[in-house]
Amino acid sequence: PVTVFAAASLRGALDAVAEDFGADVSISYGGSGTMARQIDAGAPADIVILAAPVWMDWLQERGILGDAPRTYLLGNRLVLVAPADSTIAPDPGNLAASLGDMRLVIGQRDAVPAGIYSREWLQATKQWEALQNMLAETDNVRTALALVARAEMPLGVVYRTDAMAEPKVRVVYTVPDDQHSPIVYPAAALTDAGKVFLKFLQTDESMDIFAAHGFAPVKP
Amino acid sequence: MTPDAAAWDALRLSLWVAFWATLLAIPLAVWVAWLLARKDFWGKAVLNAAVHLPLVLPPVVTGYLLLLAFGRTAPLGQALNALGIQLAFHWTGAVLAAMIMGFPLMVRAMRLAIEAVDPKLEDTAATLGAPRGMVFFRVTLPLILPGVLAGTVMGFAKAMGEFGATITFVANIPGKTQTLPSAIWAALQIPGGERQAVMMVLMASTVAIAAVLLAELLARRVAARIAGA
Amino acid sequence: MTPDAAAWDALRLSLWVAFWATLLAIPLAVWVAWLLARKDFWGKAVLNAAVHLPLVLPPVVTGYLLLLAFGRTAPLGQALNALGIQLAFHWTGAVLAAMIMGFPLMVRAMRLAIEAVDPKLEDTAATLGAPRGMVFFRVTLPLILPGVLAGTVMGFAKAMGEFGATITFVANIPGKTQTLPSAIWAALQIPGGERQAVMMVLMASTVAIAAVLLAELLARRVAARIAGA
Amino acid sequence: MSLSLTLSHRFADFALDITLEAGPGITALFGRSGAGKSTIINAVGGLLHPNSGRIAVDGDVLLDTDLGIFVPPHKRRLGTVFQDARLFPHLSVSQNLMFGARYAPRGSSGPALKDVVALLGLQDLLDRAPATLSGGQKQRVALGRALLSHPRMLLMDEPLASLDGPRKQEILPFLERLRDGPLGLPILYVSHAVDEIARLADTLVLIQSGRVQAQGPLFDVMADPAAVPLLGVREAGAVIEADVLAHGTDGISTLRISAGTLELPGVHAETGARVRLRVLAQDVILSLTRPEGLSSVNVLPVEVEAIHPGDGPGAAIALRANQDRLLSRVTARAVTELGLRPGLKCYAILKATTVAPGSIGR
Amino acid sequence: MSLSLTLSHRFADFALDITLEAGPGITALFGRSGAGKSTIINAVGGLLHPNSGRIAVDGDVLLDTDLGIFVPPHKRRLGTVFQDARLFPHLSVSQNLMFGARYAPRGSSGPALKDVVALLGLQDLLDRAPATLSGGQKQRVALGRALLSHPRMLLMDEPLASLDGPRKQEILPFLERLRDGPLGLPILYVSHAVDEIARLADTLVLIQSGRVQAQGPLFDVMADPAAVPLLGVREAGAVIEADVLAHGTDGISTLRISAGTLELPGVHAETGARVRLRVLAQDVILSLTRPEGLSSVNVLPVEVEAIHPGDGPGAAIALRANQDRLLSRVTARAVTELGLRPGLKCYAILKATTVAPGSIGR
Ligand SMILES: Nc1ncnc2c1ncn2[C@@H]1O[C@H](COP(=O)(O)OP(=O)(O)OP(=O)(O)O)[C@@H](O)[C@H]1O
Ligand SMILES: Nc1ncnc2c1ncn2[C@@H]1O[C@H](COP(=O)(O)OP(=O)(O)OP(=O)(O)O)[C@@H](O)[C@H]1O
Ligand SMILES: [Mg+2]
Ligand SMILES: [Mg+2]
Repeated sequence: PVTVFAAASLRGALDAVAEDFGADVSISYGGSGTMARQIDAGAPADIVILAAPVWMDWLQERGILGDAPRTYLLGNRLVLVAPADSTIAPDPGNLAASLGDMRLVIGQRDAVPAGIYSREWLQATKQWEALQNMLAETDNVRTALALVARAEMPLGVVYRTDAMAEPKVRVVYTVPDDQHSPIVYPAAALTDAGKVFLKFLQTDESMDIFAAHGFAPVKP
Repeated sequence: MTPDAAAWDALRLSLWVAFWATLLAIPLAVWVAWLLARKDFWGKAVLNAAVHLPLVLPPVVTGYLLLLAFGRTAPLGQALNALGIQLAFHWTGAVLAAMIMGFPLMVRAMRLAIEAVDPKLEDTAATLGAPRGMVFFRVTLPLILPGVLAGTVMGFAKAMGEFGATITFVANIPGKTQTLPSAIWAALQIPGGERQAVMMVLMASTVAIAAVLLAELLARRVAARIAGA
Repeated sequence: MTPDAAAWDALRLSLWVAFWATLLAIPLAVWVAWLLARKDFWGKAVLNAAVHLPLVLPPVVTGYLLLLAFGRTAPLGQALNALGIQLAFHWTGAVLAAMIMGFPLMVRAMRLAIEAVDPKLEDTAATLGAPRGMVFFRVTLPLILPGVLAGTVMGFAKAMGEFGATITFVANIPGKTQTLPSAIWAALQIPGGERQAVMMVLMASTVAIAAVLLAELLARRVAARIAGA
Repeated sequence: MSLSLTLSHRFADFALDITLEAGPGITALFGRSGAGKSTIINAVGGLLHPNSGRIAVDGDVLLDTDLGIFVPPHKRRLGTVFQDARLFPHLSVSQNLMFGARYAPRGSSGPALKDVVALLGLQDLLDRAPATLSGGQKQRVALGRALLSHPRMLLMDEPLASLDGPRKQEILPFLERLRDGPLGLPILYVSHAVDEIARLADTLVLIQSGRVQAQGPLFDVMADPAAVPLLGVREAGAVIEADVLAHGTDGISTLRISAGTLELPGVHAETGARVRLRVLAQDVILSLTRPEGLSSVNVLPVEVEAIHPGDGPGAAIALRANQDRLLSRVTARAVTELGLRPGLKCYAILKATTVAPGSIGR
Repeated sequence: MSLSLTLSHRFADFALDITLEAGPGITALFGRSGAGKSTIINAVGGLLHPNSGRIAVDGDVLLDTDLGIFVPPHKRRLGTVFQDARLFPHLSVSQNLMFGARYAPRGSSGPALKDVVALLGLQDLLDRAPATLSGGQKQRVALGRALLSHPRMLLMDEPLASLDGPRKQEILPFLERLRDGPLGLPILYVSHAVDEIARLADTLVLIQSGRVQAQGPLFDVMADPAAVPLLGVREAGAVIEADVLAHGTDGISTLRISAGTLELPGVHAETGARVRLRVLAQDVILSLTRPEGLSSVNVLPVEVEAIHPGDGPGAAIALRANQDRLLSRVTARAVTELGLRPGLKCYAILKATTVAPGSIGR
């Protein structure tokens, strides 16, 4: 069987894709940082798909990946979501105004990839300083999504893929992808079996499934 | 390299949260421990199981459950909010999460201590005229002090280390709800963040070890007084 | 909706891991508890602190430390590997992680139980000719059985619920290293995965509660025998 | 004061079925090991909820299983000295002693701390932890603790078992003073020592295998030759009352009993006081003629009332000395040789030094 | 067998400084509460490591603080009965009894389980948990447990304190048989009861405040009028040896002592055996003439050896009856009236029924 170490936010889409692969596929989902360290410590992965290029860079620097070129497998978009039944209509350039005494939920600013992208966006739109005391950061995007879905908080920044899968939220704004570094999922095959699976992931059929879950293809 | 300001903030907050979590949990834990050790009542098994549950569940689940119960949209959360008590996204929520996660440890230690108290001593106090409550405060409690201390230090250590339930329930608001463990976790998510993490791990360990040793010292005193040394 | 095959796999693995973790930890925990309760030795404070450390550290940190120590590239990991023992990314590693995380709970319960044993009874056994080891097995151990049970059930519950250190040390490979908590976590990563998660939470809770109640029953028997009822 | 008690309780291998009535003063429970004495104490103290029964102290119902009455132990105000000391290990001796003081009702009175400490020889132990005390020291502290809780009645389960003779001789008069003083403190007293009981008790209850074998005023139960086997041959004896006439300069006092005068050492009562004397059956020698030239100066004319041959070679002779009853234990052979028979008039010789120091009587 | 012991130990408020030598047989430690008796037992048993000292049993050094020798308790093979029973709460009575059996060295012997169970009346308790036993039952089990561990010596700390008289009367002869039987088991015996000690002990050690006040063969210490105050006035008395001549059909036996014959009840030794008799000083009456018509038939011609006036109104008279020594306690007034003085020949009257049943002698 092929063992895949994949970023948690791929859960769902990647499961669906893997179903069509001929052989058994075991997918170990986790945080990008954790998985990078595991690969470094000799994890028995055939292929690794991370949510953050920095960790792939880190693996490369440590010589784990050899000189196999990395593949940017998928892309994603950042969206601003609100609870499905909320009527909030925020100004994306001045979120603070719509929050009142509530908070904006994002992934942890330095730790969670989605949080990093969110920070970049908010910095690019010059509202980071203003929002400093109006953030609630979570340890992964899914928690952020859940907080908005449960209407604990009025607004959150998550991936488009997450928003699409969660009926209890509504996308109120899609962040232009030039306001943050590109959201890409770098993949690297560590074994020959991995290479085969990576090829399979890049087939049009696979890509269609990913697209159906909201992922965008990456143009190199 | 020295810890940055955020680390100190996180330490301060962790200490604050752990302090309150432990302090508030002690009387409740003693009471529950006493119930479990000494009373037979309908639903005892349920209570016993409930106390252990936070041990078994992944902390994230506990965090979600807390959110379900005390979130802004939950009835209980709204009721508390009306009373001016805010838990979700607030350090008080971190206190609650830490209490719940440490509770099984505290209860168990105290329960074992209570079970070790000879009921004949309590009976004797009653024959000397002490009403139940007094028997508890003058006989039972002093005798279980080592167990209470043990439970307290376990609860405190757990509160210092709690992460999963806390971040799920109160998220991470730097300076407000970012505890040391969550800062440590965050540091580990950044390539090269290990040094910062190590720093904070040392801070957390130092505090917890100090607490463990302090409790040890106190327990020894109590034991020495009983042994008459 | 019924749990899917992966959930059953995870349950099986969790049970297996928790079983071994608890079983292997018991003797060690009893020994450490005995050392801490009865002996004075150089480095006792260090041992005591070390035992508590897994409580304080965020589990991820413990997981990383394990990875650093036993990873395939680490010297210790390589040495063990040469002996045919693989820990990282293997269920045996999950056992190790669960042992370490549950150890403070087990030791504390057993230690309290040992401290409650009247040393005069052990002395009495010695005057009847029983050498030290026999005194331990015929007097001390039976008397601390309730504490050993309490510690065991705490350790087992913790082992069933351990997540952070486990997923960090052995990853989350379905059917191989995916324990129930990891599976629950993974289920929570897709919107709509809650139902699957609830299912697994119920599975975990059921097992843990069964263990708690079983231990309770056994402890009651022991207590009843001592009370002569 | 009166204690009225009906108890029925079943343990796995043991059944207790007791009905007893005790007037004021000291009621002694006497019986072999395992007879059920401590079980009774526990039931009276409220630490055992018996299967069925009724307990009333001075008409105040503490337990009535039929009516569902159960007064909890702390409201009973019965100071209890347990067979095992049960000191609070975390409290010093003085804290143990004072434990009950604060629960005593306002205005209640009892012995003073310093008297109890002096009586029990605890002066040097006040700051000690119970774990460092000797067996007898523990028992003394437990005794003091019960005394100082201002109880309305004392329950004592072999309180002096591990004390030395001299200490016992100090404590017994103190208990008598508690009983006889203004408090009139009644005591339910368990003991294996007949001499303690014979000296202290007003009512004696003999218990055997969970049942009352004999009960009644001490004088009756003790002077009844039929009770000799239960009390033990060497311990049987009568109790008589005497008035102190004078104290000699050599420490010998002269006392009057109904049948004449006695010269006894070690009588500490004041002249004119009425004291209680215990005369062991084995210390009474019978003579057909008034003996001369004997070191024993106490000779009383008596009449044989009854002769109870025992199981062994001895016989118990019930004697009447004017108003008083005495008991003498002689060999069966002596009965024949002296021709003892009911109605015979003879002389009883009491060894002066063998009369147990009497308690100051009522 | 011999025990040789030098101990010095300091507690916060108490200092023990003891040197004692005990030959074979039973060595009794007698002293008031807190005198240090249990501390000695603990040191001999190895449960207390004294500040300094040396303990040797039969030349086998168990402790020598100078040489750094400390034999651990489980290698000492000293069966110990503690003042508190210390039963193992998780084991049944029979498991408690048999606890030590498996550690007895091969070939060692001791009393059989069934004998011990019968002696101590434990038949119905064998499956019981210690928590359900009465105080005296616990003490009996503790006693049985020590007996059954096949020790080479017994250490007993008030083993009979909470037992009733009849049970004591059964256990005492058993201890004597252990001492005198093929095992020749030596016993270090702590008791507050002088009658127990006087009956059992071969060597008597009087301890006061951590120091040895008097020690020596029982006969010497007991018959020494100077020891009377320490033993208690009512308990002093001599011990003499006698040969059993015949048993009468009425249960009265005739015994010969050096000064004549005695007629005594309750002698269970075989004809021809040598027995030990305890004659309490207070049971010996002195007469200047041979008395007639008395119920007491045991009259011995004696010579006054010495007169020890006591602190009180009594006096202790040391008497020689041919080879034997007797002690009589009379009032000081009687000394004057009878004109008692050393060298005076007179008659001692011993009450037949007051002679303590003797132990079968060696
Ligand atoms: N651990 C201790 N610390 C301080 N003092 C102690 C300790 N153990 C005993 N003592 C003291 O030493 C003295 C002797 O005690 P020990 O138990 O030997 O007395 P004992 O002769 O057995 O008395 P008893 O007849 O009351 O049992 C007592 O005054 C006691 O208080
Ligand atoms: N909890 C119990 N379960 C079963 N039997 C018990 C229990 N408590 C006491 N007994 C039995 O009841 C009987 C009476 O016990 P109790 O303690 O009243 O005796 P006692 O007269 O005080 O004897 P002692 O003089 O030996 O103290 C004993 O045979 C004892 O074994
Ligand atoms: Mg009793
Ligand atoms: Mg003692």
